Amino acid sequence: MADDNIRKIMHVMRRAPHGTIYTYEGLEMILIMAAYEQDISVVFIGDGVYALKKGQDTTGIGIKGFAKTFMALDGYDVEKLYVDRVSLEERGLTEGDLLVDVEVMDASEIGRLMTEQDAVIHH
Amino acid sequence: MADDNIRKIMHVMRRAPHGTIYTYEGLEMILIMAAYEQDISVVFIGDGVYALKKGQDTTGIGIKGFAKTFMALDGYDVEKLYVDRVSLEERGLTEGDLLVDVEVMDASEIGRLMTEQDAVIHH
Amino acid sequence: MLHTINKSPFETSTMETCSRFLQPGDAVLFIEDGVYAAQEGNRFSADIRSIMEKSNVYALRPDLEARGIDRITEGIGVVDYQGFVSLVEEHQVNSWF
Amino acid sequence: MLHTINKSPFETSTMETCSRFLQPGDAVLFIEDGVYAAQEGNRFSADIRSIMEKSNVYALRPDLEARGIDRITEGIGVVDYQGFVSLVEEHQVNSWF
Amino acid sequence: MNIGILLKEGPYNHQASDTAYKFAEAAIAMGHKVDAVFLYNDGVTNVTRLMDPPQDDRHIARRWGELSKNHGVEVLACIAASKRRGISDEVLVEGSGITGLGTLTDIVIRNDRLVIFGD
Amino acid sequence: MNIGILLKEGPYNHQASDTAYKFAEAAIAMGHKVDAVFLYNDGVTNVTRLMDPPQDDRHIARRWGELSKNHGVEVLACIAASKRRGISDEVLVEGSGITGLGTLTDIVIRNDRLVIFGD
Repeated sequence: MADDNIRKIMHVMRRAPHGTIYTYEGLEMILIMAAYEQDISVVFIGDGVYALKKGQDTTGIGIKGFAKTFMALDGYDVEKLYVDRVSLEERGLTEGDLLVDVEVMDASEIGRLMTEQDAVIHH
Repeated sequence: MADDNIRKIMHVMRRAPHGTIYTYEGLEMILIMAAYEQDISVVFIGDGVYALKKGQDTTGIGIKGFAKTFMALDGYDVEKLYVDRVSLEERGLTEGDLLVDVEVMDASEIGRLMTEQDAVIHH
Repeated sequence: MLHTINKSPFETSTMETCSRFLQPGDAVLFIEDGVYAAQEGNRFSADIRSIMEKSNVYALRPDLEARGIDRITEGIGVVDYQGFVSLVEEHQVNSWF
Repeated sequence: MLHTINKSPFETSTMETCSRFLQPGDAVLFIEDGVYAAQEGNRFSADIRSIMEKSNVYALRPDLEARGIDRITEGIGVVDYQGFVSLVEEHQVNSWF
Repeated sequence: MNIGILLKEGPYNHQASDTAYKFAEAAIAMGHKVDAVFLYNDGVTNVTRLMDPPQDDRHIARRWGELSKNHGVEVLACIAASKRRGISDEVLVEGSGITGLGTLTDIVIRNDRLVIFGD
Repeated sequence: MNIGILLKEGPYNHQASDTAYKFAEAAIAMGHKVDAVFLYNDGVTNVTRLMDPPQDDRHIARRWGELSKNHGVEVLACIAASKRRGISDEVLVEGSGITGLGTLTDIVIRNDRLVIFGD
């Protein structure tokens, strides 16, 4: 490893936002690990892609929204954001529906990246 | 209603046993409501049918088994046990695989029974 | 009977299972992550339309808004929490998770 | 890489999703409610066989026993908790819920 | 209409608790009686006064306690489910209590509807 | 092999806690080092000493505490997740502690594997 204290850690967002807290607490984990200067990537698979959907307004459900935090990841040097192509397409979404710039990738390529990680954490 | 203190309460077992506690705590609820002499029915839908599978031995996972409690329901006058036919068949199971005598029913018929209840509780 | 569904049809079989038990006159209300079913043009639009042949179908507005779902399959009614309560006035409730 | 799957394929899309990401040499271990996938003759037998073309597939014995699953799809390895640990020695882990 | 609510999941981790609260609020605003909120499974953890969420977030336990105080809603955790999860009189928020499943049966008997929130 | 464990669900309600424990036990029996069990999401509720399950059932919090004492496994709950759910020093079982997500990062750094249990 290049640096003894840097690990490749992939965070996999798998759940829709708001119905459960996993995406939000996953984001809190990502921010801390980024502050510890780990080599972070974030992958959106299945309903996880909905976390990036534009136009979320959580006022009505009384839960604090966090979609904008994804836009701030850049400032924490978390720049590797990957979206699974099939997950996006089968939900009738396109890149234009998403809040942030991501790389849309095939599952086989994401699967290959997974094998290169020191840890893979699903949220 | 025939008796002012008797309600028709349907308990719907929907989850596989052991992976979560819902089936077990559902059973605890059924036993108490039966002791309060309510008009109880228990329906097994989806992975809920696995709760009745013969030959469960939970020694290895270190969780107390409860499959036999279904066999004791009879003693609490809980006799209306219904299994959704499609759920059973698509899991490759037959009535012979189940611990207790149940009535295998079509979804439309179970759906009709649901509409007759004072309360329907999914576990 | 009012069936509430709070799970995304993409991730669990809850909606599919529930739909087999619907009776004429039953209503369906999508809440929480269930509202993704109501999004226009997704691969469940046909299932939703087939449910609508039997039942009135609703989706909870605050949950739609929270998830940024603006285009809804035609024919789905949109209700707020008070509309949810009104549906509960009209029907017994069957909550599917 | 060792992929663990703890969800029944009948109720969630977890197994189906995971299978799209498998790489040659990856292994799959079914645990908890995931072990229902391993039952012989259910409607996922074909999916399991297609996963086995790429990957070694295992199921956790104590979870099979807890659920009364005695007939397993041919070719699936059965391991106990120590076998689970051995698989973790051989592979990095990717736990799918 | 008299309404009983059964809440089967814990706070923050699942939206169920929020939806149950919003539903109860709306029902009360429309003049219905929300008789009780019965907490089962992980739902019992809704009423620990030890929860301490961020300042700008809702305090779910306190919110249930206030609903109880302001609108006479009984907020009751199942005792067996509570014991498994470390919920006891020692940690209960004001306005909540612990009781048995017999009480849930009574709630079903005395209300027109049982509305259930879970995950 | 040095192993870190991340546990994302609470006790009793989800098997995740039991599987994590059985896995840790097996790894230790095979001579591996289980460095830490980090509790996140509802997982933080694994270590409340107030849980009081039926006599013939496992006591999950105490079991984690003993694993810590007997085998030097750190059992640590995330502080932010704990605060939301009412887990504080006041209720911690002996052998467990509360810490930040930085510690989880350290656990990833210093171990060969991070094995995750959830639902």
